[in-house]
Amino acid sequence: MGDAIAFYTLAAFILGFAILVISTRDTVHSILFLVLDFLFVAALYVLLGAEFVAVIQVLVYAGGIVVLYLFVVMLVNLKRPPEVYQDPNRRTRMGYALAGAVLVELAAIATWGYVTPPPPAAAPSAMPVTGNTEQVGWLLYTSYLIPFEVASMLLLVAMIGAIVLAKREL
Amino acid sequence: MAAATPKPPGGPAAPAAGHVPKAAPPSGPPDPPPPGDKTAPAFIAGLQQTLPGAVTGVSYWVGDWTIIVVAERIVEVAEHLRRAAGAAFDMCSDVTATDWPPRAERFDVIYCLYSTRHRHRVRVKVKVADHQAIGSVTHVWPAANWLEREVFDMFGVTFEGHPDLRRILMPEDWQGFPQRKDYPLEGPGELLMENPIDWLKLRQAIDEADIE
Amino acid sequence: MFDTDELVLNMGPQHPSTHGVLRVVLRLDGEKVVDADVVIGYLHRGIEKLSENRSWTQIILLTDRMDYVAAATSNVGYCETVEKLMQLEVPRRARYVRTILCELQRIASHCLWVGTHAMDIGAMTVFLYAFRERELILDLFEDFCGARLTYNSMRIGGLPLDIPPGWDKKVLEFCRIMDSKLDEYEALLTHNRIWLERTRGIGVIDGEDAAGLGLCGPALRGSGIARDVRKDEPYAAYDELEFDIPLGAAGDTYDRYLVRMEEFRQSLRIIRQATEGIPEGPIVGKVPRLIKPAAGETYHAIESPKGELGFFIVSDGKSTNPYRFRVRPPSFCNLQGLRRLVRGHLVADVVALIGSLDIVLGEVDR
Amino acid sequence: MVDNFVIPLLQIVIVLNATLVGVTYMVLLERKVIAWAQSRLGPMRVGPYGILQPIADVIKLMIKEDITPARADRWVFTAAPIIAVVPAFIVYAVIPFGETAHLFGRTITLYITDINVGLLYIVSVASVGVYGIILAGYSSNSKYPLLASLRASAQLISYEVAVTLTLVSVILMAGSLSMVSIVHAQRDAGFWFAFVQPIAFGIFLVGGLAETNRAPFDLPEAEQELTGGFHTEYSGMRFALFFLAEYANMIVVSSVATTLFLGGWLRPFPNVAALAFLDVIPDWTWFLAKSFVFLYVFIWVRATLPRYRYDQLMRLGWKFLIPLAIVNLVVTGFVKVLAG
Repeated sequence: MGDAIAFYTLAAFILGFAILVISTRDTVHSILFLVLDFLFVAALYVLLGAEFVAVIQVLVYAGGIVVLYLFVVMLVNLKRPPEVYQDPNRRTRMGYALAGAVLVELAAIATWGYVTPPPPAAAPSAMPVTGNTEQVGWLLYTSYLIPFEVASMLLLVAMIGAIVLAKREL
Repeated sequence: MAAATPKPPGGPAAPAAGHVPKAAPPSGPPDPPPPGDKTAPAFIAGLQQTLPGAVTGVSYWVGDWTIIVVAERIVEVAEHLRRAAGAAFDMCSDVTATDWPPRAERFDVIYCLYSTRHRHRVRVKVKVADHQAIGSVTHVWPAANWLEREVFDMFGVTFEGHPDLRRILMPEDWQGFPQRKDYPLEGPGELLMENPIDWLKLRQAIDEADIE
Repeated sequence: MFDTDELVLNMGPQHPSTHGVLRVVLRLDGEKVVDADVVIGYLHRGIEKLSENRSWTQIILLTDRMDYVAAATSNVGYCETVEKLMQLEVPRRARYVRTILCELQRIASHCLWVGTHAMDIGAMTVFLYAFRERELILDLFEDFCGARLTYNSMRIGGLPLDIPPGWDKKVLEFCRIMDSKLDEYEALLTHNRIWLERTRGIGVIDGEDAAGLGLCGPALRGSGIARDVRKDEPYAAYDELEFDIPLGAAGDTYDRYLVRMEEFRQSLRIIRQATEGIPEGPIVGKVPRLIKPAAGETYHAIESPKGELGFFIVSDGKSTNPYRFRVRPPSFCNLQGLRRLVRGHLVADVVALIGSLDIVLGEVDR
Repeated sequence: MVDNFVIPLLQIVIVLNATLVGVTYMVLLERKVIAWAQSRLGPMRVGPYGILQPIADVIKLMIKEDITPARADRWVFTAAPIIAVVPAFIVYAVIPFGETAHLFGRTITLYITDINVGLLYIVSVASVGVYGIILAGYSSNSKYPLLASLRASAQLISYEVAVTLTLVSVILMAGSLSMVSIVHAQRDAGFWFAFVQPIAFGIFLVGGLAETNRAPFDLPEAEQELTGGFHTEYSGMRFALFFLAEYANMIVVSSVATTLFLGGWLRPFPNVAALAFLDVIPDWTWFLAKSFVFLYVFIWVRATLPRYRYDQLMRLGWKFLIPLAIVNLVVTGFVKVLAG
């Protein structure tokens, strides 16, 4: 019961802030709502008993990535009226179509999850380690080793690309 | 020479009445020629040879040599003095001016030069009339930039070819040239500071008088 | 969409590190200075104009107000110019005391410089150490003339007062203290890695450019040009004393720092020699009761702590005030070099460079 | 009820208040130590030897006029100091000041809580603190704070990487993320981690100075360059909050350094039985004494060193500290694996 109340309260906050993120005119305020959103998502993870993921969520998303967003937004001259940013070639219809597609996809996934029972998760008892952090580590380096390594390679490539783009005269 | 008509200065100069013109202001510096036992340094002779007609006089007083130069040729003279091996004046210590209102060419613009190689000094002087522009020596000595700006600011002497001729010490919108002899020592500036309302009234009165 | 704007940063006239009311309008690309416009005049009091309406002796106290951290030097410079114009002979004793005062003043001014320069770069302890020693010099000046900042300590033709009894002992005692304190400053700065990184290669200017830009004093000697009025055109008693002119090589902020630190030691050397060799005799030469130089003009320069302090004075021979009184302020000419020095450096270097030029706005604006 | 509610609440109240008092007296300590370094006396007027000076300062800051610049982003301007100060204080939840104390027949832990991701919690909360500085600089609508906040965000993010990497080597040594377990690991190992991880210790100290914006890395608030940096436009209580956050962060860094590298509440040489007589001193005293040493070093450094320049600071972080931390981490991992 308590968990349910906490969940729905948090979920309401997350949705509310998400709406504020896209509806606020001031970009910096919008980013601040995004940070709040991330913090509440982290709280949701805590509720699920995943402290490690919660802390990483705060560390990486709220503390790291969004700071860089803020960095960019601060440096862009926002004193110009929003009309300047209106792209006359913007394809509004295509945007709606894409949004619709995503919505359908989400609905499909939700329905699918509802009608089919979840596959048996790797039972915690099957792992030789206990504790949230240790379990995450165990899974990452056993079952999900290849996706993990692929993701890290991808990030490495992205990083090098960013450096090359930013520093033309190396 | 101005010194030929000595006049008693009328007691100690009353500073408060500084803007009252003194009786018979001097009409120019004496610029005494060098005495017989002094021979001008070699670079002055060199200058006279290389640029004939540019030097109108050479003066010597209490150990300082001064070359008086035609206003139109100051840039040539400056370039020569900077380059010539015997002169090599690589430092422009100072650019300043004096105002002698009774004279037709009322300003003396004075360049104090120094050579770090030969360790000698000379002053170059040109006579400039009001509203007459002279060439800027900024390209010869970058140091002259601000110094010429100050002369422009204080005396209103214009320098042609100066990269950035703006007022330097006075505010941008200042009227008049403070170091001129006819500029009062006290005046609206102070009144404006202390009592702006009175100053506005005074100005209105002057404007109305002008219109009538 | 991706064009970048330059940021215009207005530094001053109220800013902790512009040493008074200097204003520098910086155009920045990120933190890099693209261009700088140095705006002065906020402390302009019209000393030149004022002096043309004051009697010859009254001007001495106006010269105090120019370089107010080295007032005695300005006094000496002005008095010597008038003496040159009048061809007055100054007694040897007076010339020796003038030398001591000038050099004490140089140390006091350099103390203020090393303190504020280090403070600008973030080392705040040196600031208080240097002010502690400056206090000792101010005490010496107080003993000599009663004032601590604006001394009015000179008269045309000599000194207003003889040195008080025992003063020379106190000066020698001060030299002894100062020697060890200099090592203290240097221990904190000279070999400090951060200090080296902050000053080496910052604001490099070669000798020829520096001379052309009109830099003078330690700023010019830091670029390796041996130009010191004390040696080249000796005044006071400098021709009778032994001292060296420290020179830099690279012409960067660190060399200017080293030059000034060595000047501390050379000044102490001069003071020691002069104090031990003060001759007996009168302190004022034969000065006419009414000071009224014959018509004529002259330019005379002395080496102030900041550089070549020149006076160009025109007398019309008739009135008791100068017809034209012009100061060639060393800070003004040094400050002119700032624009050239800061280009391409970072905002943090701007304050280091302002400190390295050692300006006093009272003198820049007059 | 008492165990689950009253005692934690009491712990929180005590820790918060102790921190507040600690911060105010930290300011006095700093002024005094720097004054002595500079052959001055420091504050002497308020109370004997100036010991009431912090109280006077707090009162002054509280009653000063609180100014919001006309064109500031009002909401963000108000929120920024709060965002800066909250993370600085909630970090104290996981810092172990000691092991346990016996009071009124109860055994009370000398830490508010011990979560199994304690160290990560500290790092992540501290990373949120940077928002306070960035937003303060942005919302002031003034150029000096803006430059300062750009410097601050770059500096904090860069040094966070180096600091976190050193923490990972400590985690490898201890095998746990929990602060209490890390101290226990040092007790069981019989040595402080500072002795086996000297490089990590050094990097942590340098990074700690940078993370708390202390000299010689105090670029975001470099008075001589940026007229006060990100809090140029702040006054009164809101300025005091930034002040509070900075000093609270200093205490946090000292406490974390003590816990990770100097054995937390352990006495020196915890496994040498001959020194057992030292156990009469309560364990939290050791903790406070060790933290005090760090705080003193922070002040000492400030009195001695000039300030780095922005690009030099970044170069030091990216080209020296981070590679060194990575090498240290790899070596630690190898040694750990080889030693079994």
